[in-house]
Amino acid sequence: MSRIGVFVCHCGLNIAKTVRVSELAEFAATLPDVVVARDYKFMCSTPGQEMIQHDIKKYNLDRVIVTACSPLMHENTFRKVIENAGLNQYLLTIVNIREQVSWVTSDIEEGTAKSKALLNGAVYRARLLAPLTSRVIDVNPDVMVIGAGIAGIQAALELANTGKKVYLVEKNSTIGGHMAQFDKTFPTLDCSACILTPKMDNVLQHKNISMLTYCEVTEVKGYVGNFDITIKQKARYVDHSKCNACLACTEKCPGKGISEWDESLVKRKAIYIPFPQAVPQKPIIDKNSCTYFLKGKCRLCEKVCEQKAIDFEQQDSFINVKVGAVIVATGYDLMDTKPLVQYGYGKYPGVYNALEVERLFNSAGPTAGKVTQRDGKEPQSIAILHCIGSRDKNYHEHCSRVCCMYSLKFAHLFKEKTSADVYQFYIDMRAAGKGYEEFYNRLLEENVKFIRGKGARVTQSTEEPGRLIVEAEDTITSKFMKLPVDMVVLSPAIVPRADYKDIARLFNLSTDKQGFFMERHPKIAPLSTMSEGIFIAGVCQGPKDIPDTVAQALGAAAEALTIVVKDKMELEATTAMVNPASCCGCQNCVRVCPYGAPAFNYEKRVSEINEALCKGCGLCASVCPSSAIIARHFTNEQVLAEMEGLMEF
Amino acid sequence: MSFEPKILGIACNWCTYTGADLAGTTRLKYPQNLRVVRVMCSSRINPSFIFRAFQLGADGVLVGGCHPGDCHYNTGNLYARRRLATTKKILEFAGFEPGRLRVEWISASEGNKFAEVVAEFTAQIRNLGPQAKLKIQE
Amino acid sequence: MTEFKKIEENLKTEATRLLKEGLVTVVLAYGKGFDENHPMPYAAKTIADVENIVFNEYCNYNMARYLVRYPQGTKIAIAVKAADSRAVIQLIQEEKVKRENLVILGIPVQGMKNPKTGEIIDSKTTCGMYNPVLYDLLLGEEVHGAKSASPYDVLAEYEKMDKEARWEFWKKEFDKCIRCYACRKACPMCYCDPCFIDQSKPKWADKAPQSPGNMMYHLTRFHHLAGRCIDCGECSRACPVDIPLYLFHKKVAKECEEMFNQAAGMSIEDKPVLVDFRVEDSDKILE
Amino acid sequence: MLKKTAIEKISQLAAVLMEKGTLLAPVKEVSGHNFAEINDPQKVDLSFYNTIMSPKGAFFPHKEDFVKYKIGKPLSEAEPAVLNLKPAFLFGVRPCDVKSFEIMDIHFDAAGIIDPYWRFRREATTIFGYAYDLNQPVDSADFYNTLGIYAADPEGSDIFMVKKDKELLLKAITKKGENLLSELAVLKDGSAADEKYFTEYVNKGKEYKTRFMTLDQEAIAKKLEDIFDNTDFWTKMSAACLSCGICTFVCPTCYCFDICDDTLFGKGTRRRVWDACMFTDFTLEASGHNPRTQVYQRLRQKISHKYSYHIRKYGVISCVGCGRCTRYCPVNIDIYSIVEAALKA
Ligand SMILES: Cc1cc2nc3c(=O)[nH]c(=O)nc-3n(C[C@H](O)[C@H](O)[C@H](O)COP(=O)(O)OP(=O)(O)OC[C@H]3O[C@@H](n4cnc5c(N)ncnc54)[C@H](O)[C@@H]3O)c2cc1C
Ligand SMILES: Cc1cc2nc3c(=O)[nH]c(=O)nc-3n(C[C@H](O)[C@H](O)[C@H](O)COP(=O)(O)OP(=O)(O)OC[C@H]3O[C@@H](n4cnc5c(N)ncnc54)[C@H](O)[C@@H]3O)c2cc1C
Ligand code: SF4
Ligand code: SF4
Ligand code: SF4
Ligand code: SF4
Ligand code: SF4
Ligand code: SF4
Repeated sequence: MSRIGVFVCHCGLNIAKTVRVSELAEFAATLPDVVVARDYKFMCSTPGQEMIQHDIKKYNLDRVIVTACSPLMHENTFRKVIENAGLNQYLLTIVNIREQVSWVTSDIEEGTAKSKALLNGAVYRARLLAPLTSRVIDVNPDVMVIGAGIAGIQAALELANTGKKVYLVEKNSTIGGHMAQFDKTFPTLDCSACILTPKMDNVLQHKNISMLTYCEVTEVKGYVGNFDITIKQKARYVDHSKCNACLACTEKCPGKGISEWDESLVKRKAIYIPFPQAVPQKPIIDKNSCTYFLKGKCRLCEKVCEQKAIDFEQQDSFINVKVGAVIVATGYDLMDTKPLVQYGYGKYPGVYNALEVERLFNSAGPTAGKVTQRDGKEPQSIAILHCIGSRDKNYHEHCSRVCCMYSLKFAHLFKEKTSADVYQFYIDMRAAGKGYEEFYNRLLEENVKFIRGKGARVTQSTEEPGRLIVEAEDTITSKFMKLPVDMVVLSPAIVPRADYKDIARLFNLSTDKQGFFMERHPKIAPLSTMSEGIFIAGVCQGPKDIPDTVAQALGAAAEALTIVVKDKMELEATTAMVNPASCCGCQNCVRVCPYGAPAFNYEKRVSEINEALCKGCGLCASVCPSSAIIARHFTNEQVLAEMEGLMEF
Repeated sequence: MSFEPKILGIACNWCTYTGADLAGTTRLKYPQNLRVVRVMCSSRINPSFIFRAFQLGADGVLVGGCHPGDCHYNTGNLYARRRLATTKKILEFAGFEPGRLRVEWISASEGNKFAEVVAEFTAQIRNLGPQAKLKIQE
Repeated sequence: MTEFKKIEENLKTEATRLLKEGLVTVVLAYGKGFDENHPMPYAAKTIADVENIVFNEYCNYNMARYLVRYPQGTKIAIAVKAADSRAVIQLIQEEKVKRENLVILGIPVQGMKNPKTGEIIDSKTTCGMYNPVLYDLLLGEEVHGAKSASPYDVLAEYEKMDKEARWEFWKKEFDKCIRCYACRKACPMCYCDPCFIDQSKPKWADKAPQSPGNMMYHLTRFHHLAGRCIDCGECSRACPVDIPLYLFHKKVAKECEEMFNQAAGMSIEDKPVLVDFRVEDSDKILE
Repeated sequence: MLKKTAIEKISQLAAVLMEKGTLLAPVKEVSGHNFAEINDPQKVDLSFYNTIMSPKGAFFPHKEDFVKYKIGKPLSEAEPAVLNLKPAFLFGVRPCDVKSFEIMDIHFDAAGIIDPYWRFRREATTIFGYAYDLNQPVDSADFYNTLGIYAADPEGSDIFMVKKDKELLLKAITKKGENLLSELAVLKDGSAADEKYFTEYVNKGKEYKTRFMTLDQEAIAKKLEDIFDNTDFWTKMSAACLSCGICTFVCPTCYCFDICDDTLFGKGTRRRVWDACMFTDFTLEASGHNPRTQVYQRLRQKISHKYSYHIRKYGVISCVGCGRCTRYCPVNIDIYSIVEAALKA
């Protein structure tokens, strides 16, 4: 038996005009378990609130029903009112007779009748309400950033500057990401290294940043505020705590590997740093090209290293880190264009992909910034082909967004560095950014030839060996053309990292059709994800340029800060829980929950819901065949009872 | 007296319930036959809720959720769509009028749509007449 | 025609081998009942048990129903006919059993009979397939060329019934129900303990064998089986008052197939359709 | 007293009985015969082997409302259900089923507990027993001989009926039966030949053999006690059992029930509904604990209750061998075979 108090609000005439409020109160008094029912002009006013509190004490009420405006309006107000009178806030029920009754009818009979039905439903439901308490948890103040491209670097610095401890995890042996491979950046053509290197150094020096290069996340446990993350430190075979970066070892090393950093254009040593400005400046050994690892003999590096830093016995090790929030900034890969055989990439030496070209321009690159082809010659004519694999139903539907702009950048740099004729084959010129159209206009004046038509095929010239023929339809003149050139540059689609599925699984992220991580909402929550406490920034969310990447990184840092800035956080009280006695182990709940809150306990053979992850949507409760799930505040019994009450009159 | 249908509404908190509030705030008028239960997400709706509503004597049941893609919980309504569609097929094969169950996606800004749907559905149920098949005869 | 004796022989041989080699601890097959016409579901656990194994046209039972009774990790050999193999697949999908713990003994078979009526059940009350979908060993010749009617053909008559007549039909059928729950207990997919209908919190329906509770039980059960029922027909055969539950299940299966493009128990990679969605699902299904 | 009527004219007898009170008799349903309250005398159909459901429902209906009440109102305002105390006639009960009433009386009208619903119905009812048709083969599931019951036993009936070609002979066995028979003007008097036929039929009934085994009550009761912990045995016996409730629902001597409160719109009904020891939730305690979670435990309970505990407590086996549980078991579990196996275990 409960003791219910019903408080009917007139809201001035807002309600009273089309609902007979006193009749409603009288009706309420006749309902079972209702011990007091009153009406009053403004329930939300101080006297109204005091009346409720007074009655709670006087009548020893254990449930309160406020019959007034929408719960979206004043639920919180009245929750506080009853809480202050010593009742649990979840023992309140609001009956919405303003927005959903008095304001939508002009007939007082109708209005009164419907109000009675709604009130009756509330009484049925109120009887079954249970007090709920929200759990307060401690929040770990540290943040982890995954991926140290420009996005990760920027986010990490921003957070570290606020005084937060940041773990920056990078898969590569150096931080920097793609931006560090570039020579110049559009549209301002400022030197990439000039803006990025200081930031990389900053990361290295920052007392609040723990830089974890050559590392990968292997396990994520916990939830917002309390993630427990395991990181694998891959064996470097060089003890970085001893190494003083003299790099004597790299000179002596006879091993030969292919430089990933230089997009396989040149070779590197087996013990190496990817590029001269790499951070950290300390080498690693590539097991696959190291003579010792391959043949069992060599160890030259060990001999030359005065610091005794070489350690062939080193193993992968695991680091455990606890943080309150995570930013994922793992960037992108370029699409592999080899399967698009019509462009001859990998077959004709004269065909390059965009990142290779970036390296050609770079003064620290394989050609020291000179534009020479694989045969050592400077090209006399160059065709840049846009949209290779992008905006293409057969490969990737999306627009890679930056290709038009970097293709323009390439054209400019080719013009600057060579005397070649430069052709652009494009579908549409997309230059939607601040200063971008202006950059395009500038290129139009630089005597670059623009052909509006997608490059359809690249073949080898039969007349002039070594020369390439680009076939395309010029859609402006509607003419089919065959253009002989020395060099072809492909602008391949920007695609998610090859391992995006692993990251998505680890952090419970959704991905879009292409595999880019999905934001919670494209407009109003572009950096948060469906997993509370996990944020995304940079190209891992979708193709974008550096300015947008940096803006996102700063935003994500701010978002992460909103979590770790507090030392406690309150969890949702209206979460779901499993009654283990009723769980049949079907795992439906595990399959459907958007937040991965339920997990199957294989030992007990029942599901368990992690309240910290649950958002209280109730989906699991409706797919649970044996009604084992209690969706707090919206339990099956409560909903059924409310329905019964609503349908009685 | 003319037949006044009893219609049970089940609305998700974030879109349809808020949309219904907006209809009120903009003082739109619609028939008063609808009685709404608020749930957090349309996916909370267990098929048995629908069967039960008809057993309790609802002449019609109107389910409101966010538009697909806009669910506050991301994908709840996409599950709801499948589950409610199946519920409807079951009712239909049992020989029950499937038209007594209606599912509408109504966003928080669609107060108009809410009012229109309620008016339309009420008229439709009025046409169908009282629901006696599943209603528990006391 | 199916050679029942041959299959029985093969079942015995394989059961003996599997038990002898310790590959499984139990063989789920068919055993002697109190007379010839009443074979039983049977669990052979020792080589001595094997001699009780039988196989004849009355061995309808879907042995998949018993899988969940053994502790996880038990190595089980199971004899399956076409629909039964689909039940096994569905249970694997639902992670109630693991593929690696099963040795699936496939039985292609035609001409199974309902022991109560003597009527051939192929495709009328079952899924109409003759060959198991998934198996490790096949214990008989695959049935080829036998064109069975679509399992949904039996629905035509009911689909074209006028709504009121259909309501009357089902109402009468469900009114017969004595709530013995043999239907759910015979069903390989109804493994819940407790079942929703046994719940007291909430009490979804009354326990008396009368309309409201019967309706709630059956309509909800149809929903729980939607996209999961593999059309073995066991529920209907178990029912002591012969309610044609299979008709309803078939209809729901047909609708699910049309709406979601996936039939139950056909691939262990699938996910049950009602705990799944596709963004491109159409609102048309709600009309 | 022996009376008779042409089987063709059975509906006339039915009509008379309907005038006198409530008539419960077998009617043909799609899947077989069942006892039902007769509204149309033409519906009475004696061409059955045995009914699907036992006749226990005549005294112990599947659902029995006790009291109606309003939530929030004092108990004094509750309305107890009124029993309809019209005379009733339970027509066409096979001898094994007739025997079951006596066993059920122990639970509902003796043993210190009196269930008014059972007792009043029992008192108001005249039982027309009906011999099996000895010209038809016995069903392979039946084994009432084992329980000492024969196909044409008149014992326990008020009036006992046997078929003679196209006629039905009705013999009064009890005073109650005699009084009723004498009032039934639609019946003709039986001849001496009929008397002789009747007596011979009853005797011939002893030759009509169902399955049979010699069963010593004490021995089986003890044996079942001894093998209580023989989990292997019970697991084996129950390997096929689905744990549905069919066997108990069709059984004439199963009497478990559940008391439920069903409420709607503030009004409640307290009622009794059949329950079954084979149901998973049968022994579920409010705490969530369930002492019988395994199928073998439930099957063991069912068998032991009938063939051991019942003997120990009341001196009689709680089974009449009607064969229903075996016949309707969806997986052909046979109680007779289990008892046989238990004796050998
Ligand atoms: C050819 C080309 C030219 C471009 N030129 C310009 C330009 O001129 N101007 C401009 O604004 N934009 C340009 N862009 C776009 C620019 O590259 C991106 O906007 C920017 O680099 C995105 O930075 P990011 O940090 O998101 O990703 P990335 O630079 O890809 O960085 C991601 C980092 O994460 C690391 N990582 C990946 N996976 C893991 C993992 N599992 N664990 C740990 N670490 C991981 C990677 O190793 C990498 O260091 C160009 C793009 C291309 C393809
Ligand atoms: C026709 C049109 C359609 C669009 N449709 C879409 C769309 O469908 N989707 C989409 O993503 N984007 C769309 N956009 C873009 C979108 O409008 C903008 O991205 C977005 O509104 C920018 O928000 P804001 O807050 O920066 O600026 P605003 O919305 O302009 O807000 C600025 C606010 O600052 C106030 N303000 C200005 N000066 C002062 C001052 N001195 N002191 C105090 N307050 C001041 C203004 O009054 C205003 O309230 C559309 C734009 C246009 C023109
Ligand atoms: S859906 Fe329900 S029964 Fe299934 S695993 Fe989850 S809690 Fe258990
Ligand atoms: S209520 Fe929603 S968020 Fe919570 S566990 Fe269930 S499905 Fe997940
Ligand atoms: S519902 Fe019936 S036909 Fe379907 S799987 Fe279950 S027992 Fe077989
Ligand atoms: S009806 Fe539903 S809850 Fe009951 S056993 Fe079947 S699937 Fe489980
Ligand atoms: S088996 Fe038949 S009688 Fe028993 S519960 Fe199922 S439908 Fe009802
Ligand atoms: S013995 Fe047969 S009828 Fe009885 S519970 Fe087991 S399966 Fe059901």
